[in-house]
Amino acid sequence: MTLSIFLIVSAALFCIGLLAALSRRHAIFILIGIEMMLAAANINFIAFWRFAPPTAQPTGVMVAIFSIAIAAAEAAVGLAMVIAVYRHFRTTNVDQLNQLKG
Amino acid sequence: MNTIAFTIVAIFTLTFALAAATNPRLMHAALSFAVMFLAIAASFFLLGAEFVGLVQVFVYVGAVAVLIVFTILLTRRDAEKARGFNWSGVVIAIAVFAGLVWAIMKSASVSVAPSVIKALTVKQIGVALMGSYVWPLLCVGVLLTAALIGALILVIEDKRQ
Amino acid sequence: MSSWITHNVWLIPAMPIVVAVFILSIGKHARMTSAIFAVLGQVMALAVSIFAFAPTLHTHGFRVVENFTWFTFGDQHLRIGFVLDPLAAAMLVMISLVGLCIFVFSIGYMAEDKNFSRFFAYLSFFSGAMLGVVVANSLFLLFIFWELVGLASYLLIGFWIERPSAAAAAKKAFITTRVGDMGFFLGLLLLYHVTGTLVFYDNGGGALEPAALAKIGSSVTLVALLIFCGAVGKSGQFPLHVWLPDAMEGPTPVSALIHAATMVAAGVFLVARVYPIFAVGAINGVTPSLEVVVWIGVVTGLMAALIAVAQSDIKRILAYSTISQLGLMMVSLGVGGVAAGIMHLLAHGFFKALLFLGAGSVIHGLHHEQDIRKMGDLRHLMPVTFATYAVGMMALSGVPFFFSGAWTKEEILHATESWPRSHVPHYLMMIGVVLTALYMTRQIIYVFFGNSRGHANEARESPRVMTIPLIVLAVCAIAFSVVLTPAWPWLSCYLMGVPTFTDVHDPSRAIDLLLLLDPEFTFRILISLVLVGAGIGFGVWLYRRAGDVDPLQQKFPAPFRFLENKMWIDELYERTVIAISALAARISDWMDRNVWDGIVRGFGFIGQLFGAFTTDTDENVINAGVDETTGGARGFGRVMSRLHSGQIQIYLGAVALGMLALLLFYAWLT
Amino acid sequence: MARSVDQIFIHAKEWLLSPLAGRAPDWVIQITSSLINIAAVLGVFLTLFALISVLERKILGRMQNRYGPNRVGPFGLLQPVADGIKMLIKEDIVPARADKVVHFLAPIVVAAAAILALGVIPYGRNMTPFVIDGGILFFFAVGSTTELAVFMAGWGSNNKFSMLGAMRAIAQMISYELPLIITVLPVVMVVGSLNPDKIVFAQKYYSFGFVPHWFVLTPWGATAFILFFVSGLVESNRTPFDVPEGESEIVAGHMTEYSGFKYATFFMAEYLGMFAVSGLAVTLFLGGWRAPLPWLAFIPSYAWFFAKLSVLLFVFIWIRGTLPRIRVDQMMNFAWKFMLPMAFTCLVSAAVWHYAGRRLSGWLWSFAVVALVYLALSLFLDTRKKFTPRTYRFAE
Repeated sequence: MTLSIFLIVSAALFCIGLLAALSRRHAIFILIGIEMMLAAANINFIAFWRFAPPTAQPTGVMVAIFSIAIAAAEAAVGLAMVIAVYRHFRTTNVDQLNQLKG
Repeated sequence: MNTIAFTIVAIFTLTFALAAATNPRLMHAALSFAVMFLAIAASFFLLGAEFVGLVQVFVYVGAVAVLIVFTILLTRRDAEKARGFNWSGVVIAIAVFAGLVWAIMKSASVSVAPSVIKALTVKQIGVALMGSYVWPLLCVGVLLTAALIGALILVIEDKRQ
Repeated sequence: MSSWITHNVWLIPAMPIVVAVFILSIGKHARMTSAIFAVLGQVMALAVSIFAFAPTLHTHGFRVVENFTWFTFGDQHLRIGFVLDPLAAAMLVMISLVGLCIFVFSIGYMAEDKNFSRFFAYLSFFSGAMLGVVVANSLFLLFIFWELVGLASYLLIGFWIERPSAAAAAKKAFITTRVGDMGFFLGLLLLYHVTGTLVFYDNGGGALEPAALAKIGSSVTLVALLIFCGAVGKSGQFPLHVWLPDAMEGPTPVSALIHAATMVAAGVFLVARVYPIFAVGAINGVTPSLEVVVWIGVVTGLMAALIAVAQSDIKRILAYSTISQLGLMMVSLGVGGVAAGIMHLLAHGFFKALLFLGAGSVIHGLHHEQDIRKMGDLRHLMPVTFATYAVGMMALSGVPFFFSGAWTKEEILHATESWPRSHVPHYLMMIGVVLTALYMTRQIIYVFFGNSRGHANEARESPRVMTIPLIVLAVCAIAFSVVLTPAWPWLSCYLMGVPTFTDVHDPSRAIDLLLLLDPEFTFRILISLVLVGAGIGFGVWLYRRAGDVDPLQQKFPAPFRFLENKMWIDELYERTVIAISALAARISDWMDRNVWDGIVRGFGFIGQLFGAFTTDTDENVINAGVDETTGGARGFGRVMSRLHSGQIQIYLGAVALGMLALLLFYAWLT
Repeated sequence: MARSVDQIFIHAKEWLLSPLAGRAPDWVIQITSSLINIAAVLGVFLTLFALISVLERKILGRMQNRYGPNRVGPFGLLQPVADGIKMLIKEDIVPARADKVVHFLAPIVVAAAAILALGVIPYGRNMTPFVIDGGILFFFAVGSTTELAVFMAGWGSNNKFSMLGAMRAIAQMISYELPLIITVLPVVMVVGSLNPDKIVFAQKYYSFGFVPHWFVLTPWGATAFILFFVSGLVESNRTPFDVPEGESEIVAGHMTEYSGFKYATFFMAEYLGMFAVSGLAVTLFLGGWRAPLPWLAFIPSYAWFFAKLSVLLFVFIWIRGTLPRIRVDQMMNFAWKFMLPMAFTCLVSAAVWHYAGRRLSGWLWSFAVVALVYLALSLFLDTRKKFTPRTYRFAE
């Protein structure tokens, strides 16, 4: 049970998150993808905290906690936006939401 | 540390993540997303950070999953339409994964055995939070309030119409 | 009363000038009033001069000075003033008297002229200026009046402006005198620089007083010679005499007044006035500047006399005679006979004016005919003119005893004889006297004797208004000699400011007739008698049967033509000075046109060049460059905008790829 | 003697584990011990569920001056067996275009959540099935999954009523989850740990010889207990707040399309939820397995725990029998405008109580704070809200 395995699992999770964000057309899936990526990052933090030599302050854990809090806030705002976009454009299909094109 | 437990949990996480990413049915994807977070929490338990696991479950499964599901509900009209699935995303994801794995494999210092560590108690976390991390805690508090109020304003329907 | 006049001597020049201004202002048609006023002005001037002359008789070395500061400039004070001394007083009387006669004469002479009043304005303006020259106590004030005199002569010579020859003559006169005046002005500046003051007599501080003279030191010769240039220019001495014969273009009274009596005399008067400067450092009366004066005088006198013999125009003969006489005066001043020179100047003023007016009445009678070869046998037709003209001729040629010219000429020859440097001037002057007698007899014979030629027979006697001045002048010419005889050397002593011989020893024997019998004196009279007699006799013998063609011309045609053409001096100047100045003008014009203008145009060209250069660089370098970059920027912009497709997932994919690239780069690095 | 009786179950467990102790690897032992614990918990609570289901009907009957079910077995005590068999026999109908997977999973998740919550509560001295440092947090974390499960149920049955019921249930549970957690905070703050054993341990002293240090006896403790209890009612969708499956309105809420065994699981999950909440209430406020009086300590700890539990359950049932159902918006207002502020005041008064030295003066001060806020809220909360015209919004 070495750290690298944890890292590989989190990398895999990260890539799956990326896959979700990149390939799914639905707006919500992008958010889900992002949440996955964040979760992968958390796993890394905790893994490094766990495998690294013990330190006075549980910094890894702290960062993980804060990142969870922030991710939650981000998810909330993201979903609110998706709803607002849906109300305005009547679609959540990401391809059609390209009004910001240059 | 029991590798078996870890492998099971890892498998669970990845399968449900894949399900969440690729499941054509929206609701199933959202639910598998929630289950995936349960699995992740389990992996945190294995890593000895119960508190984080619990918080993870509490926040993600309890709140975010519900939010996602509600959002799906609110935007149900076009949920049924079959959505395309562009494969370039997949290619990029695989490439990135390969890159990361290469990076991990390359750095020797990473493959180290878990250090003996006494269980992390909630008290320690409390002390740390209130001690040197009190400032970030306040900021996160403010951030969360602001975010939620913002989300509310975004979504609230104007009753005056 | 008289003391008041000595202190207000400036009134004398002021009156004629005021009258001149008044005449000019009352317009052209008030002919008679202008004439009356002019004459009145002259009479007033004469009266005041006489009143001023009286007090100067009592004391010896009389001098009253009235100085004041004209203006101060920083710490320099320009002082000018008026002086009354025997020299000035005598000149004042002579000028005003001669002026008056000429004014009266010109009333008749200019009767038919349409610019009658303007003529009289100029005449009175001239006489005022001349009087000013005489009484000026400061070289600077003298220079001012000197210039006014020059201006007046220009206006009068060129009075008949419609005749081109008159205008040219006026211009020539003015320019030639200006050349002399330049030298005078430089002298004035140098004097001021050296002595610090220009006033002649300033109770001790004046330029002519010993203190200042000591200060002049080494540059005295230079100062004297420069001032002498002015005199040469104005009095028509050798190099600058060419303008005088041409000045005859003006009306005859003008010639009489200006070119006989007054203006030409100004040069001699100037030398006399500034004599102390010339005489500084004299070794038994000889200084370098005086030597120069002598030789210039000798050359002028001899040359003019020779030319006069070959002239055919009545007025030109008199003009050259004036030049010759002035040369004589310069010689007398040069050799130290200042009183003799001044006395000759005064006498000459009278009889030369007389001759000119006589010539004027002849011309008037012959309806403006001036060529003596077309005159003759006028003694019966114009008896008064003939008589007065004969008196003038006798005085000029120096017939002894009764005529003023003789005595002064005598004095001058006596002075040149005693000149220590050399006796050459003495002998040359004797020849001069002979030649003078010769050309005067030639002229009188041609005009009044012999058979009448041309329209001579229609001549009529001039009106009384013209003959009276002639008579007055004739009387003066004769009476003046009384004062000039050595027997009663009153005038010379008066002029020199020296007590007469008799006053000192025996006041009772004021007049010493016995002196006449003195053996040394009689020898001098005998010599002059011989010279004049030879001149007149040769002249009578030569010209008695003279026809149209001049006998001398028959005998010596080449030298005669040489003299008749005024020794080609005019042509010489034409080729040299004028040619040079023309050349200089052309050169400067060329320089200006090509060199300076070229330089300016060159700069202009450079400017144009630079302008052209900047425009086309701006055109195709900068603009083109800017267009390129903007085009490139727009192109790049378009490319980038396509990249921004608005698809979120593309962005995320790009991010991922970017990360991958970094990873690869990192891999490549390690 | 009392000790041995008290620890009887623990010794039983060790006895069971003894054959494995020597030989098997330790993870096997761990698993078997946790299995034993799970079996014990399930056994106890399923029997309790059965008992309570019938008792509830009998008590309700009694309250309504009638007998409850008394046909099946003596005094109707075998009624649950009958119901069980009925449930199992009934046909399990699954709606045609329902989301089969979600429909099937929903009851399982709900039951699992409830059972997990039970695993953390200390039933007696050393009788906490799973000792987790953040036990309380675990309880709530698991509690929060029930909302998702309810939603799955509502969504899975593809029925408007069930969907609507699910929405209501979730809204209700989310709104009351906040007060539920915040009321627990003072106890955790005072005790200084999230571990239920420590909390029970902190309540073991007696002041003046006979007054136990139960948190419920402190002013903030009392208010917190009441608030906690009410929130518990709402969490488990019990009577006054059983709006989701209000029979008269929307059939059975999110459980409409369920029948047969799935409905039984839902039913069971509901009761287990109730047991969990009241169990936690007992641990936090009523001194857990502590005897009320020092000299009563001889009675085994689990006895005390289950006594207190049964008291609370009786209250549950009692409330069910007496209070009418509350309208949804009233419930929401009550949650956000009354419960939340009061919960925060508990927190403040607990702080005042702690810093005033935990003695009598502290008691008075904290009482003053709570009373003050209660009065302020009751005055200013204008419950007679003038109702704006109701606007009906239908799901698009």
